[in-house]
Amino acid sequence: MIGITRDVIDAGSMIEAAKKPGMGALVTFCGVVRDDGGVERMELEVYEEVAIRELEAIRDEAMQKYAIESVDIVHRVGSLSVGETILLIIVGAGHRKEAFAACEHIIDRLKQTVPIWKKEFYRDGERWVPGEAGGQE
Amino acid sequence: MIGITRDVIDAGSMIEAAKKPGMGALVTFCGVVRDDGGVERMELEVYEEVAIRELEAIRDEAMQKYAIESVDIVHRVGSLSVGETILLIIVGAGHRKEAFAACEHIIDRLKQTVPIWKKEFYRDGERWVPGEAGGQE
Amino acid sequence: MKIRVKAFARFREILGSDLALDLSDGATMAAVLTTLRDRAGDEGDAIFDETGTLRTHVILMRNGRRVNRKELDTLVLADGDEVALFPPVAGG
Amino acid sequence: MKIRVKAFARFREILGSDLALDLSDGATMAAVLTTLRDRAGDEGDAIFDETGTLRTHVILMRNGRRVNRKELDTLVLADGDEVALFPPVAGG
Repeated sequence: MIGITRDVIDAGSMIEAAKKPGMGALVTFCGVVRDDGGVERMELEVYEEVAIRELEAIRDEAMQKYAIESVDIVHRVGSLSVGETILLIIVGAGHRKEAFAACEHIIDRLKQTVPIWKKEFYRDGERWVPGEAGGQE
Repeated sequence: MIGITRDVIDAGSMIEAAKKPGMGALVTFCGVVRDDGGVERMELEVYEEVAIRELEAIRDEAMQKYAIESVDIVHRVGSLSVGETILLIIVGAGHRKEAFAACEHIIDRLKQTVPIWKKEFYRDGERWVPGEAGGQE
Repeated sequence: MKIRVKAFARFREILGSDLALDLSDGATMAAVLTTLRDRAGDEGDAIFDETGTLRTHVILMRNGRRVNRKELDTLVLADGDEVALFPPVAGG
Repeated sequence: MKIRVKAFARFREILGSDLALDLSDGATMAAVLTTLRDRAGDEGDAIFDETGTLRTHVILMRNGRRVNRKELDTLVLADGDEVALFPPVAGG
């Protein structure tokens, strides 16, 4: 499943739903709102049509590149508090090495290409989180 | 939390319980009974006192070696069906690179040192799964 | 013709999230940017440099596809096109 | 003195999961292994080689700590000690 949601992400049910008989390993990445120097909450916005298309492209690329069985990615947007799940990536595979490599590849790619932005709110201010990626190619 | 259990492992509640304010990333490894050439179920047995001690040693070693905030490991034993979770490892960290590296290190170590064994049951037979580790040092 | 402009993050705060521009037929992407620069006023410094050129880190799309800087003057838009403008992404 | 022996996985199927051995005071680990070899009979081939030596892949513990092969003849057990014997681990 690939999705953008405004609701709480339920890691447990997504992991259960991802399981298939041929899988021996599921590696999950869960991104969480971090209390980074006094962050109280975060607002995330998305260019949704493009974000979905990019997430699907990242999934398809990972499925081609690694010996894995499944990729699920759900990204939350809207207003989130410290400790809430921003993002869940689940990679299922026969064996663990491929699952780890693919999951890490997916989060690296996601941070470069998926049009989502975060604004952090502090007690006394706010700031847009700078992207990891460079500018226009 | 470090534990050996005979009950179903609930990944969702373990992930929520692992969260702390300083964490931005949680990487989870979930080992699952794989339908490998007709496996129907698996029986796992453990040398429990030694397994707990080894798991604690692996956690402590990972906490020293990597810039991470937490390690949780729960391993199930008893009779498990295809698709059931054998093992859940959760590593929480400020940043993702360390969480991925530590989680993969932990599962590699666990397979070498923790006294747990698996017997696979097929329609027409059974076999002890050979360990990944070598023999006595 | 009608062109929709979507801006995100800091650029949304400057330009608004969803603008409808009414441009003459045959308008190029460069013409859209000139219109946006005029709307943004002083705040447009985050998007355009002192010569009025799009800053290098700005990402520009037409109908969900990236637009190359070399095409700005030659890319002719069509009625109903969606132009998007945003800073480097920061999801995950 | 009483020595508990725990065996796991295939070795449990051969020796049983939890044996109580009654040995004379001053018995060494080597003496425990001789007793186990006699109990195992033909099935003991999985644990002992044709000369009666513990196979190299077998892991041997005393009170939860690995025992080095060089110590077998010199390691004197104490009443209540727990000896464990198992094949390479396969958890995860």
